[in-house]
Amino acid sequence: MPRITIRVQAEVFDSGHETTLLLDGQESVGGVAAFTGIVRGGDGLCALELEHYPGMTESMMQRIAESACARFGLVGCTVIHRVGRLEVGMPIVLVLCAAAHRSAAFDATEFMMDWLKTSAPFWKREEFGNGRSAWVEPRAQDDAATARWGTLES
Amino acid sequence: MPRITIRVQAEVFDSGHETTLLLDGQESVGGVAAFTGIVRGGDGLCALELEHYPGMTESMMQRIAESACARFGLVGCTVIHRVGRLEVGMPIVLVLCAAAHRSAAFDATEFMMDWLKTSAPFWKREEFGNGRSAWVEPRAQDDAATARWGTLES
Amino acid sequence: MLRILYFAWLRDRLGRSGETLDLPQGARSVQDLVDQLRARGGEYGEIFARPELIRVAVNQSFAAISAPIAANDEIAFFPPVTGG
Amino acid sequence: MLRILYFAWLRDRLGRSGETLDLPQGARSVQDLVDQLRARGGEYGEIFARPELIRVAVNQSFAAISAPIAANDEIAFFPPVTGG
Repeated sequence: MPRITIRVQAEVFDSGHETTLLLDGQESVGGVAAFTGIVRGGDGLCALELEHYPGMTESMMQRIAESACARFGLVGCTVIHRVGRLEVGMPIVLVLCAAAHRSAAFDATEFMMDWLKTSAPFWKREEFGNGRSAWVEPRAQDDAATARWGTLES
Repeated sequence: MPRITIRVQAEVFDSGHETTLLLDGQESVGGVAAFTGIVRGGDGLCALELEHYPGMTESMMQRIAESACARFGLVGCTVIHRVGRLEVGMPIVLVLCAAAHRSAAFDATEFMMDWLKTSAPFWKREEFGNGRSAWVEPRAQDDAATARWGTLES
Repeated sequence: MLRILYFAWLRDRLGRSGETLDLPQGARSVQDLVDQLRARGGEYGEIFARPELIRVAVNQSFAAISAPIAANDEIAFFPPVTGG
Repeated sequence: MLRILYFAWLRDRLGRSGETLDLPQGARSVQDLVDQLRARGGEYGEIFARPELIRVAVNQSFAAISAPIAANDEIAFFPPVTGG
């Protein structure tokens, strides 16, 4: 059974600590790939407000994680997504994938990020320095990136 | 100028702390991809002994990092490679790549791992529970993975 | 009772995060519910006249607008997701 | 003086991590040095008879066996690398 950890939280995460937890007692892991999403500045952006659908969000994250573990033969994976107000430079999301070999770990991390972006119910509102705010529009390239994987459960 | 950190050390590293250092004061980073290589158990393996060529190793790591920054437009990257005796489950190598967008960060991390594996002068000796030890043979799939990038400096 | 939820800009524009509603007479699909909400006019009229802007979940799973609904279902309306 | 370095199983089999050596008379390339080392016989003879097993660096850069060498160069011999 792969070791899966899913969390939605307001608090910051520590990728080093999460990696240690993911690896604890495992002897068959050759590599851990990771992605940390960060609030990128520019155009006067101050912060993002992250909203989610409690219940459905966690169950989609679990489905994505289980699908990645099955498809890429992962030893385990961790997905942590923050909600609430996050200023420029703050981490938003962490994906960790542990596998025997690095190519599976890399592919699984990209797979999970693509599906999180396009199918986990989170929404971002941008807050700008001039007081304006706007909901983020989905990006066509995120849909295209997800499409290369076919269906979530293969 | 991209922020590049290169280290060869015996001590363990903390990927969370290194990520914080890489991001400190940066506002144009949208994501950090990472890879941590781990001593994988199996076939009675107890530990690896990692050896390097002081001077040449660091200069190859620097070349690989500079090449990745130029090729993928990274904001910065960190490469830490451990040497000495590392038991099963212990981390060997850390690569962190920070970029505006996730695809550049992922590609750069794979690029750096492929070149590290095939062109940075490190050698691994395996130590087994029965007292036997053996130098690790290079793997053809590592050469194939590196070949897809063409030359190191493009 | 149906439990209806609104997220992101739908919630902002409708001024509420959800409501409970008796399953409308004769309503068998999400489309029937959308038609009822649209008939309220105002922001509801504008938003539910453009179902292409909206994603739907029935009982916390993504669903097509043609999906069947039943009493006590949880129906959520929201824009395309933008997390990660 | 040439500074010669041996790493990994070359060092184990040769029983030393390096040596210094006057640039051999007439030696102009790594190949000339390899021929000299091979002529020592024993482990040197076996190892340097099979240059396909060996990688070379001249002054800490990878070099072909045909690469030129000069007095005071640092020449390293080692197996294909296996780090990462």
